[in-house]
Amino acid sequence: MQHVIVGAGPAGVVAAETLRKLDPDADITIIGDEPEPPYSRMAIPYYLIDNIEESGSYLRDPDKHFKAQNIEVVQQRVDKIDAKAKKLTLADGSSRDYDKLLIATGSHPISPPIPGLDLPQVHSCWTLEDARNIIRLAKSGSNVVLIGAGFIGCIILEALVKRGVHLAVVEMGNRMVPRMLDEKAGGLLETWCKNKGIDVHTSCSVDGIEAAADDQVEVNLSDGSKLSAALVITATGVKANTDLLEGTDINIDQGVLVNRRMQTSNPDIYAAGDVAQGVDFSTGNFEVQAIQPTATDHGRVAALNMAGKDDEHHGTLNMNVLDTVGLVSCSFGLWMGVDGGDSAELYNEDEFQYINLQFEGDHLVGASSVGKTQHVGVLRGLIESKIHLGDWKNRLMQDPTAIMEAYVACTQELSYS
Amino acid sequence: MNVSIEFYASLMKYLPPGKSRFRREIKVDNGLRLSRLIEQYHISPEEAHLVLVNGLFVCGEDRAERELVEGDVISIWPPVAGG
Amino acid sequence: MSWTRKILRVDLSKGTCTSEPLNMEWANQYLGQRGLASKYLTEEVDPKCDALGPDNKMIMATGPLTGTMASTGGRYSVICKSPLTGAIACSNSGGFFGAELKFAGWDMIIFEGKSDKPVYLLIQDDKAELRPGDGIWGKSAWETDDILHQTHQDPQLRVACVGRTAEHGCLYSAVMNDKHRAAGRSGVGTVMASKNLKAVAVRGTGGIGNINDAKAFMAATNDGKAVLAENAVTGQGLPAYGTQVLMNVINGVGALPARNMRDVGFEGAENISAEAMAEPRKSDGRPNLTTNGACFSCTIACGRISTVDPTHFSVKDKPEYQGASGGLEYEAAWALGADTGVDDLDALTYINFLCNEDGMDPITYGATVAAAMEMFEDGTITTKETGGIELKFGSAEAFVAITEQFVTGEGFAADLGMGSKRLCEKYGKPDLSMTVKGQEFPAYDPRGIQGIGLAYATSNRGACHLRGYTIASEVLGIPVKTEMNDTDGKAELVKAFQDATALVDSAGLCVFTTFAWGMDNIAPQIDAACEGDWSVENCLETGERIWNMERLFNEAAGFTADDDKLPKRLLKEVIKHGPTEGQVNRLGEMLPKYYEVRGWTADGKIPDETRQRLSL
Amino acid sequence: MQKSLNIDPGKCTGCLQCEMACSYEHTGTFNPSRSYIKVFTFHHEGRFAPYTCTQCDEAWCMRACPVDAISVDLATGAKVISDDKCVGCKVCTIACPFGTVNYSQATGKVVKCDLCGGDPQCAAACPTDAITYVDADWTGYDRMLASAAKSLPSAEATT
Repeated sequence: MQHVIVGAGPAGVVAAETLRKLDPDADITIIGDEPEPPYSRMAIPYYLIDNIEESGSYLRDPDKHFKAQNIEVVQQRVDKIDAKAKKLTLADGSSRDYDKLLIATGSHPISPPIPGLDLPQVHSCWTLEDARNIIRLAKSGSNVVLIGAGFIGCIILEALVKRGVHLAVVEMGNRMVPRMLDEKAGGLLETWCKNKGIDVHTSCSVDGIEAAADDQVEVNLSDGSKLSAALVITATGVKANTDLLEGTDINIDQGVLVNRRMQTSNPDIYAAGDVAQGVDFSTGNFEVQAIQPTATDHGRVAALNMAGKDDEHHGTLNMNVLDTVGLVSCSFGLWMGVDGGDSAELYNEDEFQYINLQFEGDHLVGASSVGKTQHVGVLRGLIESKIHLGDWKNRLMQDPTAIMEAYVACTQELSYS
Repeated sequence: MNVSIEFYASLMKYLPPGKSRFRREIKVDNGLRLSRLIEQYHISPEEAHLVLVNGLFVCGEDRAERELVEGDVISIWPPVAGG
Repeated sequence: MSWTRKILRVDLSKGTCTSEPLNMEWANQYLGQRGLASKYLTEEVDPKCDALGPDNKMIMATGPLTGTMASTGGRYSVICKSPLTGAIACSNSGGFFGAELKFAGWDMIIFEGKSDKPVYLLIQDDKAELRPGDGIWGKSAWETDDILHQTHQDPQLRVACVGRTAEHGCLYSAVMNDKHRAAGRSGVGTVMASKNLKAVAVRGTGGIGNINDAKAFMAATNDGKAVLAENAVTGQGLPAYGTQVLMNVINGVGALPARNMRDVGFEGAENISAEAMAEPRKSDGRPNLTTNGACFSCTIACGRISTVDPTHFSVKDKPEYQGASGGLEYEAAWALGADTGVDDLDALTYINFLCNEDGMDPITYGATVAAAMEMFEDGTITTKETGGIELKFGSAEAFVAITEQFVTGEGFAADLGMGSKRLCEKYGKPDLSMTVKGQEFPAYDPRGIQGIGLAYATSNRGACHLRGYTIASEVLGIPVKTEMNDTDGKAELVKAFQDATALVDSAGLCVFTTFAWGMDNIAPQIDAACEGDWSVENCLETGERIWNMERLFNEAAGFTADDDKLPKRLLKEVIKHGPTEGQVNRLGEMLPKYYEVRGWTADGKIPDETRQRLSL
Repeated sequence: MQKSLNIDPGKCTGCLQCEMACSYEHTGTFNPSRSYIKVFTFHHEGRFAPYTCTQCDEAWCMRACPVDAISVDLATGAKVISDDKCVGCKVCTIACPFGTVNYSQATGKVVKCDLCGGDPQCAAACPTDAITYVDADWTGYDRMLASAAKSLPSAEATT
């Protein structure tokens, strides 16, 4: 059996490992186009503040792990897929046959339509190579403008602050991380960032970037302000890397369309991770989530099916955890709530604390929090297990911080022996 | 002769069936010694920590000598304390 | 060393919170908690000051073993001048608040002055600040606890606060912590409220890592825990039956006072006993006792967690009182029950809940209601004063009604809130107040048990069993049995218990450990935790030093040997029946001997040589 | 035979000896806020429930970790965090549906139960045997796994 995985991110690596567990004799190959061992983007912020070496971002020990697992890792770009012949053509002209193919090519940052993005002071923050450029330009005392206060933008805020730059953030939405947090929570993040000396512009866009003297650029904002910067970082969202499949008959929407087995419209080709438009646990719709836990879930489910186990995925829960200059926030599932559902929240502006729970009937369907680090995972447990909370729903309506108590009470026998 | 026994706390399990919470009226041989009565109910010397006859404390050494008389009320507690 | 070496000083007049180093010289002389805080109080407060004025201070203090793995090492005390007695007040509480304060990095908090508006103190590790208390003033202690948890969104926040009775000026209000633990006696909560301080909320994440000899400490505390586990009282009796097991014992030996100590022996005792608490009831098949619960670090776990019968008249229409909460402990069960003649377990449990919720000392409250009942029965007090309530001995309905009125501060509450001494004086019957130095007795009649009478009479905070629990010896045979009705040797016994208890209270430990532990179990734990010499001898001398220091405070406050006395009833009115029939307390036979073994003068003064011996 | 922590909430008195033992073992301080086992109090019911990682086979935390910082201790079966590798990204804290992997402000890393290398101190300190360390095929462990599996449909997929 020949399993070929295109993409060396978390989805690809977990898929390869799962395949190995299920089939000790299969040929398994990961083909990645970045000139690095498989690494994790989640680690980049920590690399930016010198907390870790580059090697600290590696998904697995590159020298030992893949060899020990008998997984071949190839650093090449894949140019073409011949789905009929079940053959890949690589950039160096060589080719690979496969029995089952997994597309785990991830996503790439979107460049917004802003004049001046091609200036050498402008970078995205997506790859290790981007990180190296940021380190080079984000010197202590220099001015840096970050375009986009989404998830990716926010996770590198702390790194930039710690590097000692003067930081301005420009976000088109009316709050920070608008696709992850509601107005109250996003507002807390904004105040927090401002207190830390970050110049935050929300409901604001960048009209253009122009070269200026001394290797600086000038960033013109829609609110009329002009910011001088040595470095501009764009973090305005990502898009699935579906190019490879253009021209095949595989169905593509926002990402590669897959069924609950992570199978594309071609039964021998699967897709996983940021590139895949898989089933969402909460809505049952097929969506691109582009988050780390979903990537690993996808990788596992795809591998199960590639190895012949018939495993239908119940869907991945959209969730995020974010550390914004020391303020931890997270959100799960339908954090914005559902029609006819109940919600409970506690909000303490002074202490930067927030918790919001969203119910449908007596089960939890979404949640978000700010300033909490303990037991937050149980929100996933409560949502994904669809636990009937019974009386505990009323208690959570009164005190939404009692999430762990609710979970323990609903799952453990609290009787006496 | 007739005496009453009262077993409290964890010693309640040694009481013969009856209605009252702690107290049983029982018949015993005339001249029965206190320590013998305690043995008859399988209460160990460690368990019979506080022993009163008619509300008066009888220490461990005196129990073997103490003869019960008609109408005595014998109350027994395991080691307990409070405050 | 185990002390954090840091004191938080809160000036409520100025609204400031400042950190200062712990006086280590004093710490080495007075250990911590009761002893050390009393030292600060005696140095900083004029004993003649108005207890409810801004010149009184209130200290919340932990011991060096508070917050450690030493069994029961979770206690703190509240120290101030008492508004009930005018003497030194030191009330000890378990729960989780004390340990949390230590984890936040503080040995003690000294509150001084008075805030002009209601406030609460928020401590988050080394950050401490006063916050506006508008949202919690006027709320019960339970509501306050809930509101602060919700405001700060932290389930781990620990709260000590006062209920509504303290705000209304009840002179025996407690500081409540963790909802149902109390620094209960002598009105320390009233002092807190007088400063417009509603609550202290604390969260500590630093922990305790500065044990002097950590390895020796773990060995000593493990040995201590093994002793507690193997001892029949602390290993089995207390967890299973709690302190309430004493109800039948003390009744059985003829020393259970009843009906304002007019009688000895209570016919309803068994209905409100530990055994009754464990019996399934008819309505729902569940017992009153839900489980036993522990305070922080305690491997005994004597605490009662109870529910009231949901069909009982007191809670039938009140679902908020149908859940579990802190149940009856012996002293509360006696004062609320036998002393008022009420043997309705559910009514007493409910009233106990209300005592916890609004923070009144159930001993003094029960005894004060009992005094009122005696005056109601003799016609001194009528339904005119009680707002129509037939306040008769034995009436659960009347007791529930008057308590519900009391917590709101309405009706007869102002009179009952004075405590029995002032109440009986007000109505011209001063002899009906069963108090020493103005504080009500606990549940052991000194006519039946001689030594405890001496302990009551000489207690530095007024009548109290926890200042020298000679019951352990006189009734329970711990460590050795002494005769209840003997006066010989009782002076020495009382002194030994008083000094040892002062030391245990100052370490951060619970006095209940002493049912199993001797000083040779306790001293090694302190010695491993703290720098300095904490041998058995030094521990006992420290206890004696503390006792004498407290006495000196009272002396300066105006107390004399004339205050080391018992009410006439206990000296003159004989017990009418039962095994102790014909007895009175023979305090006169014991008191001179007590002064002598203490090294005091015949009129109860502490002479220079005794002061020098104890470095006072 | 691998062993596991077995928790009987009915025996717990809420004394927190387990939390102190855990924090002492892992941080050298008595510090419940840094304990990996947590006792939950149910005041209204009069119940206490110690709770910590069940070392589930599914190991959601381990799979979600982007930098391979969580591995299996082959001797005990514990999923163990390597402080050297953990970058503190917190993805595992939202991935663990039991809420038993937590971020520690004190260290900037995540923390979880590691079974103390085979001698769990919480069990050793528990005065009432509410926490015991027993053979993994003991019924309590099965029950706990079953409850996890039941609550999370895909839990058994790779086991």
